[in-house]
Amino acid sequence: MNNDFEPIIIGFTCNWCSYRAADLAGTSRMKYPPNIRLIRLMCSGRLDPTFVFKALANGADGVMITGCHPGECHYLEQNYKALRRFHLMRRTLQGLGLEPARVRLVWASAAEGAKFAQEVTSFVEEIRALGPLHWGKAGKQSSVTSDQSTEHSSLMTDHSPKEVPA
Amino acid sequence: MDKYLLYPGCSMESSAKAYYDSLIKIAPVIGLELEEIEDWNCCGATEYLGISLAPAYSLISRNLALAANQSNGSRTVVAPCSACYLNLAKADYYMREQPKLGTMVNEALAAGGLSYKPGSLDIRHLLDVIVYDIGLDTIKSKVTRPLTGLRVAPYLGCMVPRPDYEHRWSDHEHPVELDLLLKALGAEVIDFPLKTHCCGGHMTQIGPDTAFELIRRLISSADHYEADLMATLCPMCQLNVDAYQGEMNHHFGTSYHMPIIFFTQLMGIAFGMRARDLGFGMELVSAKKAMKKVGVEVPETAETAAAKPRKGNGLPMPTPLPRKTPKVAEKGKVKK
Amino acid sequence: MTSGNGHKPNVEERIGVYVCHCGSNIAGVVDVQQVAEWAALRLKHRGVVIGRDYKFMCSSLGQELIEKDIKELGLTRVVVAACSPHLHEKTFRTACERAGLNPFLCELVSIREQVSWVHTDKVAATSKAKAVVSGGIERVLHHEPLEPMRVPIHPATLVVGGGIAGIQAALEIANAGYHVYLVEREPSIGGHMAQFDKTFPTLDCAACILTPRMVEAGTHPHITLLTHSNVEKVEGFVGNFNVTIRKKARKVNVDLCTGCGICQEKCPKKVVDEVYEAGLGYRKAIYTPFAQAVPKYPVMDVANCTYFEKGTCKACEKFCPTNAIDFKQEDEVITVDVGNIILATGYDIFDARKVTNYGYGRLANVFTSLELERLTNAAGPTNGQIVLRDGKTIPKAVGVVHCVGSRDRNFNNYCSVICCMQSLKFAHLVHERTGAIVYNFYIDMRTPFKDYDEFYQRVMEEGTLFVRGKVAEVTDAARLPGEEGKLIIQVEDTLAGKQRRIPVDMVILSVGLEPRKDSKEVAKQFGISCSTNGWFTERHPKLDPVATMTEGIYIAGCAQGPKDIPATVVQGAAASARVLGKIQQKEIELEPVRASINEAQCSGCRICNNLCPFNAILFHEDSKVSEINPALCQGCGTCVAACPAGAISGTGFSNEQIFAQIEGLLLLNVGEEVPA
Amino acid sequence: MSSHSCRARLECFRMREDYMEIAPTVIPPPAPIPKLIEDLTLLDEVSRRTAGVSRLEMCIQCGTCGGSCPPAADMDHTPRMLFAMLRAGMRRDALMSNTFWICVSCYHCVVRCPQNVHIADVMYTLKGMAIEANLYQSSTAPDFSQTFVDMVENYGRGFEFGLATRHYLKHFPLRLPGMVPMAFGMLTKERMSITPTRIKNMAQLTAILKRAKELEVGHHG
Amino acid sequence: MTANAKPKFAMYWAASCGGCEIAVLNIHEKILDVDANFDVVFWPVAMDAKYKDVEAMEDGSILLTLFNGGIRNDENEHLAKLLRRKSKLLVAFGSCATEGCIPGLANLSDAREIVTTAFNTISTDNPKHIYPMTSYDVPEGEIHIPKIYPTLRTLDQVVDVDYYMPGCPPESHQIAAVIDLVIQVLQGKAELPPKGSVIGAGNSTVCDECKRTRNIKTIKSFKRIWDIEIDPELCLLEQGIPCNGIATRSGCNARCPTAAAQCIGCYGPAEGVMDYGARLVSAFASVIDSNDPDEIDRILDGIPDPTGQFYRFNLAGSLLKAGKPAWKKEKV
Repeated sequence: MNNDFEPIIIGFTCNWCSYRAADLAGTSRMKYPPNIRLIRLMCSGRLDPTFVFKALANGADGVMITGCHPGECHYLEQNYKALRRFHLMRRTLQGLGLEPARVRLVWASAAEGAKFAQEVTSFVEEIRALGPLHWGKAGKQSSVTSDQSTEHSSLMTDHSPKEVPA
Repeated sequence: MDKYLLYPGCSMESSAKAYYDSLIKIAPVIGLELEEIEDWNCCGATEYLGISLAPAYSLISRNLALAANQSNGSRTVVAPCSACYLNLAKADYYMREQPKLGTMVNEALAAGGLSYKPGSLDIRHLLDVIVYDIGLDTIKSKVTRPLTGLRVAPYLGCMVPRPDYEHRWSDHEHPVELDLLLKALGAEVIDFPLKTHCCGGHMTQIGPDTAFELIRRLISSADHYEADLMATLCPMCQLNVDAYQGEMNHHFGTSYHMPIIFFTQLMGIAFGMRARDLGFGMELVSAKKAMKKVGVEVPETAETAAAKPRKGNGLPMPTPLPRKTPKVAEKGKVKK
Repeated sequence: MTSGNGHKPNVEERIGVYVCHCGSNIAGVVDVQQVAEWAALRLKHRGVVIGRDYKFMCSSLGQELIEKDIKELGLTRVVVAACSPHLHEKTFRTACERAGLNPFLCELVSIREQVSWVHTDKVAATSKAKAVVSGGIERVLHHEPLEPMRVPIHPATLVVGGGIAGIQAALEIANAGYHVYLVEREPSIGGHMAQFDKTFPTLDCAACILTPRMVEAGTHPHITLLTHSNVEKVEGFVGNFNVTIRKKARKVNVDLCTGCGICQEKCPKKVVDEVYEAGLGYRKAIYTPFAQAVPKYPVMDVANCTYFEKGTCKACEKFCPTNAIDFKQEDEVITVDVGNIILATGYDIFDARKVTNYGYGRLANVFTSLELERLTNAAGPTNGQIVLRDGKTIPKAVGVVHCVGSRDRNFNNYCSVICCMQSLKFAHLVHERTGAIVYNFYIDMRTPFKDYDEFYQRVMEEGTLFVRGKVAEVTDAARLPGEEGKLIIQVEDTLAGKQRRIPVDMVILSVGLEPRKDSKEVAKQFGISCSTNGWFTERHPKLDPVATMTEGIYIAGCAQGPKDIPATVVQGAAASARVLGKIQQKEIELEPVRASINEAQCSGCRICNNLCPFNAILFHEDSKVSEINPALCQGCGTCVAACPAGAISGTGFSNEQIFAQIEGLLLLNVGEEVPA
Repeated sequence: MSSHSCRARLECFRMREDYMEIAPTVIPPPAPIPKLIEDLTLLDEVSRRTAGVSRLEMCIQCGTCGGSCPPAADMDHTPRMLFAMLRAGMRRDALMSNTFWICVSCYHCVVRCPQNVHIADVMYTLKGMAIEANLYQSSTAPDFSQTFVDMVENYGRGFEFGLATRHYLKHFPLRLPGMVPMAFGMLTKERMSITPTRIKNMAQLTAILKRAKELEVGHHG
Repeated sequence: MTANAKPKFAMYWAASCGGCEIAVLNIHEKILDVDANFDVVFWPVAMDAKYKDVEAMEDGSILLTLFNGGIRNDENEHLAKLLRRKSKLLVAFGSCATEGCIPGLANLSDAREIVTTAFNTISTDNPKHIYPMTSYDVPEGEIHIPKIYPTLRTLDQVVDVDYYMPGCPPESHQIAAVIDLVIQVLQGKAELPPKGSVIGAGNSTVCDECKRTRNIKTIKSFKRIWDIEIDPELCLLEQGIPCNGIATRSGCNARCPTAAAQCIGCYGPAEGVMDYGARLVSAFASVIDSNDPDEIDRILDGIPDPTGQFYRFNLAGSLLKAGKPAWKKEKV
């Protein structure tokens, strides 16, 4: 089913490096799949793990976090905080049985439009291979997509009567 | 001081017997505990690598695997031969740098029921261990017959200070470890400019003319500095400079006489041992005349002969770059 | 309530959606009309009252369209789907402002750089554009009207570093009538340029062109010269920096001193001058580094002074005609208020001793470029005589080695820019002064810029021999007849394809430039960033080379990267121009992207306290809560993301805004036509 | 109309017949398609077959290697040149070169190379490739290596005496008389044994090397 | 209102341990006020009552219902919906009802496996592998047992909730306070807080009530309380103890940290926080004292079970609500 599966990916970019990298990819007309949708933050240090969890919970199949290269942060060292959070976040998601590959951290300078395009492409393919993540269908939905509702009854545990052979 | 796993290498059994004998003699004196690796095999020298990749590295790694199994507590392998040292170190390093190689080699080792995890051993050269672990002060304390007045050209050859994957040496081009050791023995050490230049390696076997020129460079330079003998730590260097010196002289119509001795032999002498027990006499270019000088009383000098004092009215020289050096009691003495 | 509070649809707002064709740039791939209609139709319940598409939204007509709707339809929010915010965010915000809508209630989402230009599948691109628009709509619903912060700018300026870059910058600003504090760590201003003899390519004498500038700076009514001083602390923010400076004790009372120089004449203690004479000459324990030093007052080198060592001597004091010597003098710490800061801290030279195969420090007659500058300098240790280390012999053959420590992964992998020209200069000078044969060993000859290649040609005509090849080693080990007593340069002549051994008497190592040893600390002190090499990072490598990411802090000269004197002077002037521009504005507007702490919710856990590189967060011991200084805050939002109590919020990038945008973006599946 | 068309059909039929008769003589042999001289896979192959990360593609042709090389004088190409040739895909010329056979593994170039190219190891790789392709000017060096390797594969240890004698008899018969005193000295001074020593677990080593050789093939393929 | 028409009070125990019920009883004589002011109509653990009695009541006739426990099976859901219908004020009482609590950790596993494991482990004497059936015919007719859902849901994921009262269990003094409040409201002496707000707890975090001294934080390594000699004065987190107090809602008087045990977060997130675990992930990671990926990983090895550390009480109520296994069989 993964052939016709089109993953949705949320990308977080920092205002100074990676968003400009994305701009550069555009101005130099590089091509990458339309599966990623970007959110601009001021800095990768702004990245609250809640954003990532929220994106996954709302139906994203993967999240790409991008920022300036270590040592080149516009705010001096905040991308290191993003790095630390990324590590702990990935461990936590693993604990929830989620494939660590679904969250990717990418450093891209304002000059690395090509890298940005190439990272997006490879990430989309990786997620496509992993298949869809159904978290979006779990539990309550947001006001916007409230017309999709939780389907629980499908999964009641109905054990066959009498003995089950060991 | 824990135990070291000794990888002697083929030549220690034959052409460099003197090296081996003297090492076995001095080891207990300086408290160097060696345990030979069981059933070690040839490291392939500089030849096997030129024939193939996987087999060559597997050949080397069998030794690493054996050592790793045998290592009771100790994780340090000591190789006195520079080619062996480099090959072992290189295999270990590249298997880390390029995991693909590591897996390939381990697949091969598996065929012999062995395996080796790259990085699980420290591969070090004998001199490195003696200078940095045993320490020059210990050496000094054991000297009973200082090599006073003996002008020695310290000669390390290539493969010990280079490429030096683990940065164990003070420098690639002019390392000071051997100099300091020889000074500790009381010898007069010349600042030998070619101390890490090439002895010709296997060219003595396949391109003698090339080799002879390289040997000539070394000997003429040592001779220019009026060295009584060269002290080396490499069987191949010793063999080339020693055994082919005659042919070289013949080739160029020169008449150099430059004995070349293993530093362990000189240590033995300084520790007051009998020359014969240290493999003296095995060298083809006789060291008799040179060794006569030992024991003759002359005012001790640890200054290297080549260190030219600064002219008062000249321009000042830049201060030497502070670099990794073994600790010694009397700093002033050994530092230039 | 972890999941209870979804976002209540804020339907009171009236949103206008404007989709730009950008000619065919967007419309060629995205069905812009469909996007606009879709938004108006399907997102009515989210407050969209009008959806328009237009050829060029950024055109005056396009802007008027928005203004008109704001007035007539009473829009309270505007979403423009066009190009990157970095291009036109300001344009559309101003349009809204003109129509009386707070500019920050307008959101520009990019469907060009990030949709039409990078995607080819029209359907997918269109549905992504819709998603992006819906993201913008959800986000803008949570925008608040903001007022940009205005802070006054102190007219004074701090210039750190008294090299040619610093001097140039200081003079430009001072001549415009504003005050400058020029701080220099050495006893005199002048920097490296003061050490040079001639300057390429015109070969005019460095002293001749530099000294007048130094004097002007030293005597300028608007310049306070603080030599032999260090910046200790920098507080405050753009427009209002408060800088603490330590004036190290000269042990000389400058009010009494006439700079007559008798003290250094009489001082018995000779010291190797590692700084000005590059270790090639001597100075006294009390000294002025060089004759034209500004200021002229000497300084006492306490570490080497006999009196401070042994407690006796005081020769200087005895002979000083004006009793200016003051052994008791202490360091003085002053603080100054400035509005802007220019860092022109210069460079260090590469330590050639690291390249052991070139033998510098071991072989007497191997010199560094800086040493040669001193040798050739008429005021240098040999009065301009180019001689060997023995102080007398004139070399007959000289080798100049390029790229020492540069373009080399074992040392610095960058090109030091000036070495080629500097080496050519040496070739010329040596040739001119000694008539020696000169060899230049280069990897690539790099002579761009005005009159540089002409100089190369000239040096060739003078008979300098060029060898293309990186020198492998310099040795004194003679191998062949004719090599005895010489330095042999062993190199592959890559154009002849043969190894050569060239005997010379003197080797000149054209060493590269390195960032100051302490550049990283300095950068931290001033709150700017360094490249991995240690050069200060400019705001934009092409379009903003002298500004930094930190408002009010500018960089000039080699502190930003290796460059020659002309480029350095240009940057000094450029930095000062930027500063003057700021001063003229009297006050500056700061983006109101700021973080703030809700005191009621802050438990004073202090997680955020050391997350701020701008020290904007302070902790009140008494009330046990943290607070953010909005003027210091740069708005990165790291603390917002870190606060475990969710007590910190950030304007412009609030959690609600991001959450909403996420929901909006995820409204549609890839390639989907209508909402799921 | 129909008859005409029918004749036409006959026509072409006949034509095809005689066409078939003359076919073998008339059809000219296909002109040879010019071969690509530059073998652009060469550089990549060398890198791939080199232990560690060769960084060969990073060479800036500065000549540090050629300048550092002790036996450079005897090489037909300096290492730098050789790398240029590899880049240019001159497979035959490159493998014919004596450069890597003369390399003495002194590692001066390796530590000095401003681009950290693993030069010495590239030389080893080229030896292997030259042997594989049977491209070398003199067989001395390859034979020496091969002889040495045979020793090792038979005994697990080097065996200098056997090595020397076998090698010299083959390549330097004239040198032997001059060598006698040396050889004699070596023997009398017990620095050479006439009998080889063999390691205990030769079987194990053989097994390892056998497997390694199989892997090697896969690696190069 | 008159004494004989006392407002009705109900309390229900869904998927939870029952600690909340004990906590209510722990308010001692205050319980008498409850009896004095309320007519307790439904409280299975304290008095006998049948579901049908509740069903018989008219909608909205119960003034206050304290609902503790999460929604794990159809019985829970039925009662949640029923009580919602019958009550004016439905309070999610205790951690389970508000955010899932320990029962919610079952959301890390597949429901089928949970059942299988429960009825087929070494500790269960079930040689014939007999499993429960959701419906079974007996002479008297068909009997049913509740059906298990794939995940446990919090009360507000099933029905609309008026107030939330966190805690595992809620501190008795807080319960007392809430009961006082309601009584005051009844007597017209006080106003009810806005719907949807958290009652019986503070708005800040545990640190607010913690007496330990706090400095600037940098963490070089995480430790367990038994690994080190704990400084009685200093903030636990600064000593490397992964204390959740920084992110946990105040209201418990910092019981655990005061007793030198790290806060494990039973009072849930602070006001307005969307995901409790994410806050801790972000906060802990931010103060890790390293910029080197490998060292960061080494330091993080000090938190062997991040999910347990950050979501012990909040999994069901968190953004992600459950682990992948709980959803994996779902077809969409």
